[in-house]
Amino acid sequence: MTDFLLQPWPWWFSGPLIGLTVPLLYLLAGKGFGVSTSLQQLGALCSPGSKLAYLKNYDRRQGAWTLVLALGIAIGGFTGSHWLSAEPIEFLPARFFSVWGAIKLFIGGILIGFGARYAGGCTSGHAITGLANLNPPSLIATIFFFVGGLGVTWGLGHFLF
Amino acid sequence: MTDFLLQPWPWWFSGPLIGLTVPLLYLLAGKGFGVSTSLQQLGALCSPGSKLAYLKNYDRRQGAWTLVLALGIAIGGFTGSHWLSAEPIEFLPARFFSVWGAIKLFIGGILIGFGARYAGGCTSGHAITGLANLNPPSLIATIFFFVGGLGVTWGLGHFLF
Amino acid sequence: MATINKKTVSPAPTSIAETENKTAAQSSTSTADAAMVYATTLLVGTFLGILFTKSEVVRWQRINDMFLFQDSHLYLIIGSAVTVAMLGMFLIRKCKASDIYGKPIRYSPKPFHKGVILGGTAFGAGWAIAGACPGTIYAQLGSGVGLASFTCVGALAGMYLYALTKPHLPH
Amino acid sequence: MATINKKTVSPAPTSIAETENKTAAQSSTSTADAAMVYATTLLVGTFLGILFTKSEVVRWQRINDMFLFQDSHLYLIIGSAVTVAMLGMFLIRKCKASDIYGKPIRYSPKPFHKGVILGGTAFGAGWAIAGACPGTIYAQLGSGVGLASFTCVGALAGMYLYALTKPHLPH
Repeated sequence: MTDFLLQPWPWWFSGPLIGLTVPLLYLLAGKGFGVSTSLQQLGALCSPGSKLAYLKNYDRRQGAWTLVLALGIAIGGFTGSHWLSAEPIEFLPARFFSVWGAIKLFIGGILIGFGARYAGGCTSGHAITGLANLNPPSLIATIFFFVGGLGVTWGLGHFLF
Repeated sequence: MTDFLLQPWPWWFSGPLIGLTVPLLYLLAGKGFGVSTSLQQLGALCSPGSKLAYLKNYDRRQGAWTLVLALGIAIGGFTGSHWLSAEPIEFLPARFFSVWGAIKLFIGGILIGFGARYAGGCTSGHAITGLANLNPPSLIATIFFFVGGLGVTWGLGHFLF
Repeated sequence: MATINKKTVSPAPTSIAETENKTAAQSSTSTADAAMVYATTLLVGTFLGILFTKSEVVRWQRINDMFLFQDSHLYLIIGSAVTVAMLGMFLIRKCKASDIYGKPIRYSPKPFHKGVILGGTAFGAGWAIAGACPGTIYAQLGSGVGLASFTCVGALAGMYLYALTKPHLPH
Repeated sequence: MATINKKTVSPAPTSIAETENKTAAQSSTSTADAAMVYATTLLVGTFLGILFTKSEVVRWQRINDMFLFQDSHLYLIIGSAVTVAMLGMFLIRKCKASDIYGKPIRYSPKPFHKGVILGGTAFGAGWAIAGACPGTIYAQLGSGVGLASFTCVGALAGMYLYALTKPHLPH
């Protein structure tokens, strides 16, 4: 048991379980699975006097659960990497531990935050929950996630990575 | 993937999936999981003119699904042993391939069929479905399954096995 | 004439005709539903048969090792299966889920009587001797284990024995 | 179920008092329910965080390998996750399951607008550059990856950028 669990988990084990979170979150908490709303929640929480409609009109109480979900994911990350892994996980390649690496992560982060909120969801809200509910805009979003990712990787990959 | 799947499956993988059949059979077919009723179904089907109340009063149409479940288990058995196993499974120890072995299996079978119907269920109906539904008689049944099994194994084991 | 009659009768607002129409419609759906029930039951059965075989609960030796306390495998399988089944039933109850045909899901509790103790003990003895329970007998037969037919015929004989003796047994 | 409840309640004579009672009971339950929602959300989040980490979708290299078509791992994970989620949602819909508080489960479809294309492409670019999506950023932070704070602060900056530019962006 531990031999298997302490190694990286294969797709056919972790994939279905990741998918299970969508119905589980609906059944146990009545919430639709999606992570990027937590960014808006954080923004609205950290700038209570903001005049920007996007943050001012956001219902902080209603969205509080998104931060609880994010906290849970962080706890799960700690559990998975510290207690359930035989060897340390290489989250980021060594070359990212540099000023240029940090800048790349920051720029990538900006695109993630801006893009996810502009598109109305990220990989969890669009690619998993949206596709699972056969929502056509989510299919379009997922396609363009890959358009952007493949474009950068194949177009700028030699420069960036 | 195939390395793992072609070996015997560990308990933490197969146990939860076996448990999942209980809600799945309810959700997908509206049926309570239990296998030993199929014996009564077979009896009622094979002796249509029987005067025994146990077989005469049995509703063959209502119970037909139990044979479909049994057929499915047989198909699954074939699939699991022929297509999903790297090495042949030793279902019965070599010493059972003898007259005395066959007699033991027959006697064991009688006790299984008689006991399961007398108790109103077997490991699936009582020990899994019954316990999962917190049915007290099923807990008693499960305890006495083990009373019988442990009694025979430790009391007659040297003689029988 | 009959068809004309039916046509003129069916749109009539008389409650009897409407009830008849409804019953007819219901029975036609339930025929399709019945086929669907068999299809999904077969699927769940196949899923279960694979699990019985691959988890090795179909092996005589595994049952014997369990009763000899030499192997926790089967205890862990039964324990985790019951836990997951319990969680599933909890969700079905709490979330008021019906089955996919819209019919309410209701567990019919198995009653207590003396047979639960006496029959249960007999079943346990058979489980230990033949190393099989009804479910795994079918899996063994499907796997082509010829000897399992002795267990199967025995189980049917046991069922007939119960049918025969039921009126005289304590319940 | 809710409608049935209402129907059985409504014929009662003192409708006002009953409604008041009901509202009071509801609001007191919903406080306890809210705590329960946070508890189960935390649990599901932890479950997911473990899966993100152990499935290695938190690793930059895995994302890069996916976009380079050198590794089917992530495609298979997303594919199987969507399949299982779809089956789960199918059962919830078909079986008319509510959540455990008795409230109906309803997916609110995300609408289409130009941002789905433009924002989606930007998000994909960020996914490839930082090798993370919002979910895995939190998992990286929880795992103690200090560098992930740059991705996280970036994501917040990106969110503010959207909040700022939203009125001027095509939708």
